Amino acid sequence: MTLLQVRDLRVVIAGSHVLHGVDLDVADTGVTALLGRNGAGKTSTVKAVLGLVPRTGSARLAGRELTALPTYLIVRHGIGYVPEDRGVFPGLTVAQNLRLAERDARPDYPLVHQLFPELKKRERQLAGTLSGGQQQMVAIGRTLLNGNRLIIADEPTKGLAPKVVAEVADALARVAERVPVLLVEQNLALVRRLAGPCTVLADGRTAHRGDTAELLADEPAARRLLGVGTHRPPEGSP
Amino acid sequence: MGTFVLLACTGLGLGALYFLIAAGLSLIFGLMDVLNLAHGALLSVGGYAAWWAATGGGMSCWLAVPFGTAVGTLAAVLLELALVRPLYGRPREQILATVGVGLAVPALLAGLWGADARPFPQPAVLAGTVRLLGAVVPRDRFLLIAAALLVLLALRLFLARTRYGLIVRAGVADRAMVTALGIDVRRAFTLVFAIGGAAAALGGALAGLYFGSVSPDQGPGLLIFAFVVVVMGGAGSVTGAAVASVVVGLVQQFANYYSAAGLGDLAVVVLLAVLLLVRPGGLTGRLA
Amino acid sequence: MADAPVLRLRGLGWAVRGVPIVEDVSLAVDEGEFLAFIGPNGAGKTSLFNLVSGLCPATSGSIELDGADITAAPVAARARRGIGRTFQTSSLWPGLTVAEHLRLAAQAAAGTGARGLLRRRAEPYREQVDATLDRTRLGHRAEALAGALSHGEKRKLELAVLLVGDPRLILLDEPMAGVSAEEVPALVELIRAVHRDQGRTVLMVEHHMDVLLGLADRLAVMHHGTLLALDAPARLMADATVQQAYLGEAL
Amino acid sequence: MTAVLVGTDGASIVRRMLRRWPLGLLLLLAAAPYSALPVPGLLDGPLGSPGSLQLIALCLIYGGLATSYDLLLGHTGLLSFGHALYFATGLYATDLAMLELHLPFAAAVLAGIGAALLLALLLGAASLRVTGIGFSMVTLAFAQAGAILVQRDPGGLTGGEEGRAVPADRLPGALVGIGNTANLYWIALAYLVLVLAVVRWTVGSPVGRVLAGIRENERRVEVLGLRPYGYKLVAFVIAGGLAGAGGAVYLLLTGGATPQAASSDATLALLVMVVLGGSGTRWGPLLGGLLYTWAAHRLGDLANSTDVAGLPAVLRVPLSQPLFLLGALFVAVVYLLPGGLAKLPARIRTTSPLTSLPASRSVRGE
Amino acid sequence: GTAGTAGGGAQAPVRVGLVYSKTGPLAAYGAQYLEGFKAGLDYATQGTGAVDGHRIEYTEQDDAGDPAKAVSEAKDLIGQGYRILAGSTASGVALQVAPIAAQNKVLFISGPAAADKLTGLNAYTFRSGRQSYQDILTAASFLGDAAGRKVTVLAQDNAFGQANVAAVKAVLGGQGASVDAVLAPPDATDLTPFATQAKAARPDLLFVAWAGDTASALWTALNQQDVFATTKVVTGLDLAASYPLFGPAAAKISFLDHYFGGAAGTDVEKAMTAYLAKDGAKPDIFSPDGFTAAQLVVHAVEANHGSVNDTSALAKALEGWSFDGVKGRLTVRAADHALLQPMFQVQLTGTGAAAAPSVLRTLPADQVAPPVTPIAG
Ligand SMILES: Nc1ncnc2c1ncn2[C@@H]1O[C@H](COP(=O)(O)OP(=O)(O)OP(=O)(O)O)[C@@H](O)[C@H]1O
Ligand SMILES: Nc1ncnc2c1ncn2[C@@H]1O[C@H](COP(=O)(O)OP(=O)(O)OP(=O)(O)O)[C@@H](O)[C@H]1O
Ligand SMILES: [Mg+2]
Ligand SMILES: [Mg+2]
Repeated sequence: MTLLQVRDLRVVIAGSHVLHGVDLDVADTGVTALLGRNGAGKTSTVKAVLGLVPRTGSARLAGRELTALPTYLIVRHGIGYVPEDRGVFPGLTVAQNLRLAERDARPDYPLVHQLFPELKKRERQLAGTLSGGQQQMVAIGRTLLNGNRLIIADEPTKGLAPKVVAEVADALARVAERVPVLLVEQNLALVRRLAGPCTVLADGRTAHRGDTAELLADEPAARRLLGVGTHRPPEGSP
Repeated sequence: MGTFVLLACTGLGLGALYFLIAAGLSLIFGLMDVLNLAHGALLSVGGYAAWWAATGGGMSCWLAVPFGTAVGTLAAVLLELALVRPLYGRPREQILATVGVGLAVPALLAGLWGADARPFPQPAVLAGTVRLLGAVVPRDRFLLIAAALLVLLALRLFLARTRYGLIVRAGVADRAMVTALGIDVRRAFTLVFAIGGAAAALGGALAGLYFGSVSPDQGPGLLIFAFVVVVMGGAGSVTGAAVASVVVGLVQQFANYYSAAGLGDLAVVVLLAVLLLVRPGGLTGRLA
Repeated sequence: MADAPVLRLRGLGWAVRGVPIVEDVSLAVDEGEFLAFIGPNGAGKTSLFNLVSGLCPATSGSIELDGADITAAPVAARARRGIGRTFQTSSLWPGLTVAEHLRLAAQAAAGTGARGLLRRRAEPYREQVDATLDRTRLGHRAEALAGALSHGEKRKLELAVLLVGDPRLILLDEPMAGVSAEEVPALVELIRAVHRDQGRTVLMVEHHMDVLLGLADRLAVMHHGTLLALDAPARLMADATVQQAYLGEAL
Repeated sequence: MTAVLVGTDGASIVRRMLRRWPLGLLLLLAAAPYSALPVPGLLDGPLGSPGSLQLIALCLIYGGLATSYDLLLGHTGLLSFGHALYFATGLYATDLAMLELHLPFAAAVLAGIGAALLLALLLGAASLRVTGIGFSMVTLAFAQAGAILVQRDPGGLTGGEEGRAVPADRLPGALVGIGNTANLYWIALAYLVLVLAVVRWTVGSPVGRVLAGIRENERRVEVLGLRPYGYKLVAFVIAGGLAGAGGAVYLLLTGGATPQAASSDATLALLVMVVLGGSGTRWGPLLGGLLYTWAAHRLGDLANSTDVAGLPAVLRVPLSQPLFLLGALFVAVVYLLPGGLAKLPARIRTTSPLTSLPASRSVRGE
Repeated sequence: GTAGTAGGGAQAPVRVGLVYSKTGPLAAYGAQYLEGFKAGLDYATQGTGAVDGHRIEYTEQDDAGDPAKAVSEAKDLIGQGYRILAGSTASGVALQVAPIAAQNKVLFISGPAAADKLTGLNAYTFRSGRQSYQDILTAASFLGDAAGRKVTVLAQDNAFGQANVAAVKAVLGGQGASVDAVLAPPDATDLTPFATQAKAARPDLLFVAWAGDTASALWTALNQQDVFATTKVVTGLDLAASYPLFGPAAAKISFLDHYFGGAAGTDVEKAMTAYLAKDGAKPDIFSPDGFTAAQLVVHAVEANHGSVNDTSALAKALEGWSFDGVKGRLTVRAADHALLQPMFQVQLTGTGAAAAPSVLRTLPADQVAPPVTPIAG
């Protein structure tokens, strides 16, 4: 039922409390959304699950406790991660960036190149010179190379042109048929289209858990939790 | 003609020595971004271990040099695990710690075997000279050149055939992200550091052969030129370092011989300054 | 509005090792105008901004600011002439606090220069800084180090650094990317105020169409480094090519 | 400027005290020559004895030099490998102005500082054209060229590896002889105060704010309309001039110019001092300079002490090498005091329950 | 020792400060110096360690070869009331400490430092070792009649090397030889070209003045380029540990020598060797320097009846003093404080660890006396 179960996750960075107890369940199918305002703690939650920041509490992937493991072992359990700041290596070429991400014996380059033909074309270009959107493609492409059990995408469509957003949304939808996805996203239209369950964070805590469609339909709740009305497509979220 | 050939051959030999010393430095500095000021100490460890094996341990020279390399590699691994590993991403403190090791190890060697140079036994095969186009060239220069070529080839293969070069370079730029790709960065760093250390120790052992002696501050003394070579070649580019070594060796040898006051060293540093001012990326153009 | 355009590009181009990235872009922007750029990823929008702000050297064509040729002027000189920009990937001073960012930007705008060596670092910029912090809703993070901000906060700081210097020609590169839906309207209002009330000229790249539609006087569509079209938003939105090349079936 | 501490009452008292302590310490230091306080272990003789004053004065000079170096390293983010060159320039130029040009002492000092400033201006202007490690290496190249020249004794000027002793007859009488060590000590102290003041002022001035910006992200500073090159050059020349002044004081103290001052090891030593104490902090480089110099001089005594001689060989061999002790000290500091000596109070404070430091606040000098 | 003067704590002790290289690159020299000093003190005080009831106490300070450190240590000692300093393993140290001593009117007896400049430097500075000039004169003795002969100096381009070149020019040039020099940069690592240069100069005598880590490489290069076949090669013999560094060339070199264990054959040397043997040490090149320093100290104190307050009286007592030292008859020349002493021509037999020196000829002190450089000021 739940693939990833997070309980009472807490993060303290350099003396400041960033997370005060986050609970989160990621279903073993489809897309689970993680929502919240800027600074609510979404990225920190994701990083804590991956062991990229010091944390306490529990995070279980298919029943296996992750918090005792170093990041690389957590990831080897089959997690694909699209970081918020894209995390491409500017000094390496596109091909090298992808090569680094290879974990499986037979990485699925056809899928990546089909979705982002641009990356095939720019194989030898230094990733640092890519446009913002192209870098985002590298970041997403990396997770698609390997057969993963879970994909965590932190604002994957940020900076992508509308047409590509639509394509990525399609791709995520397709991927989610096989692999569950934890999606952090500000683009509520996209969330509405993809996500089943959702968790909303506020001030480093879980503020709400439920069904995405229900939340977005519940005008007062959405306004309280996300600060936006939902009766019309919110301004700024195409 | 004879003089020219002699200068060219010995210049190449010197370049080979510089490359042997610089190769490890280039790897560690260029890929890992660690300004390893303990590199000289690794050289000394390699040199002394080989010397000890050849004199006290009774090994033949052909065994002593690999033995020295092995000991130096071990020392590099220990150094990385104990000292450098906790300090990635803290370059200033890396400098402090590696300077510390760079001071302590030669001092320790001086304490153990005295501050003076110790003769390094030379196998008879290497002791002689070769007549070449009117020049009398010492044989050991050719050994150095061969060793340098081998090291160059090995490093290039290592970087081309494995992902380690990529991992370490990426790890320097964003360590967390590399681990988030499921890669054990720490192991890759240790491995690359060990390879750099092995190259250094080999350089140290062969330097003992070259100088005919080992002394505690031989390693640190050669380090400046190794740094020059690394920077000239463009950090992280092993081939660049090889080219730069040859350039530096030749320039130094010719300038020493032909300029009135033997200005080889000065010529090299001036060359470095000019090169960097004109091409900040070094010979290979990779941003240093 | 003034007679000479604030910014005029003539046949502007930039090529890297022979590969054109921006090609033959010509346009003129009038004082107080709001010009928005759209186009697929990699179309060259950011590169065009880099050319105008001087971070990339033009390989062909010319750039004029208020009628003066600035094609070869260095970055800093252009900034002193009133060009301000934000970066698509936040570019900040990670070890400085949010407030210190704004003080530095305000000081740079005041043009203290080397004479600053003889002065104490008084706080003549206090009001300016506080006001900007309020406008960008960063007041509560004033003493935080930029390196410790969340992504959205960094985007706002990026904008604040620009605004505190009050440049005449503003280049905004995807200012809304990553800002939470809740705060977008306020920021849109802020940009609108800078444009309408302070009369600043604004060039802005943004993928969020509805943000642009409320703000832009004209819309420029870039594609493969060239300027594909330049027209009023309503007319362009109806254009089939634009639809196909850029918007697709928008979400 | 210090954004430390929180607004509790106790803390504000601490803050007020913290603000005054440098003045008190300065007075104490100034009075040291009058004191016969024995400081066993730390110093050989009593505090006011010439030997102790000489050592403390050396420590003060290096504290000042490290502080001047940190204007580049910690405050501007420039890793120069050639700072010793300007120190050596001040040292040799002052000495040579007296020896060769027969200038009186005061004029010679001015000439020495002037030479250092000029050289820093010229070489800084060239080396600042490249950035990053390239800059470090160009400065290293220049410094190395300087060191080679000094070693080669061009025209018999520098005396090669033997150096040149200062002509005692050209010095004011009050600066010659053991009995006047206190005067030299005060000069060293004055030098240190001067360096601290100049560096503090620079860092605290609007220019210092730009330097901090350059340290953090140079490109971004340019986009604001500031030319980093000019600001960096200002920092470089100020630091070089201060180092040159240090050279002149050092000349007085050691009675001669020797090539050790110009070696690349000397720059490395400055770098180590700064990191030891804490780069970018107000007092760190000073503390690092003090500790380093003291250790470099006193560890010899420890290494040669009879206690060490009595140890079994495994311990005796390493412990009888002062450089081993020094190296081990560096390694120990990296581990025990990350961030340097200057971070120690902050570390103690964060671990004490009274005042937990909000992470968002800067603990650096700024 | 006799019971009467022993237990000499009765009178105020005489304190001597030894500032020398206990550690650092010259530590081996320093150790020899110290052992020699102890032996000399024992010898000169007939085992009592005291003069006229004044115990002679010495304090060791390590300069690690760094002049700045040496100056600090010297000032410290002077500040503590020391009136006699000795030591200085390195020339750089000696040249910086000597002026400090003079400024404070303290007796300074320089050690192994060979710089000629120390001679006649000031009224308070003496030396207990030999100086470069004496080396050169010894080297010259290999040439016999110098007139019309060609001499080449192969040296490092540093103060030590340049001083040697200057001295050879002065000595042998003065005797009518034509002198030129091949100077190699001090940090040069490949010395083959300099060996060929030296060979190409085809001198009658090649004088090699070399110090440091590259010595072994230099001798290998000279041997490989077969310089010995055409030229007589002279160099200074260093400490015993360095003998193997000459490699197979060892037997082909003519050595000038300051001292090696057993070179002199004097009674004083036997006394020193015996004392050192008790400490488990062997006499080596700089043992006499320490020994002589102790002799000078004891003599100066003796002459002033144990008082060291008037340092110019101490100096006066030394000037012109002639005595039996380890190397034979030694004289402190009054005019410039040069230490006139015999020198040795030496050859090495055997190579590697088996290399052993033997004296070819002992040159009397006056034959190798440096020219007088009157004391300035
Ligand atoms: N390294 C850090 N040090 C101190 N505080 C931090 C650090 N990283 C994040 N924070 C703080 O933790 C809080 C949560 O940050 P986080 O990045 O998780 O937010 P977010 O929900 O992802 O926001 P956004 O939508 O802007 O990306 C923010 O207030 C941020 O300032
Ligand atoms: N140094 C370079 N070498 C090769 N190609 C480059 C270089 N710099 C930029 N490019 C290419 O130029 C194109 C323009 O990039 P630019 O960043 O201007 O795009 P953009 O329109 O801002 O896209 P986005 O909306 O994704 O930010 C991209 O395809 C990029 O890969
Ligand atoms: Mg986030
Ligand atoms: Mg862009």
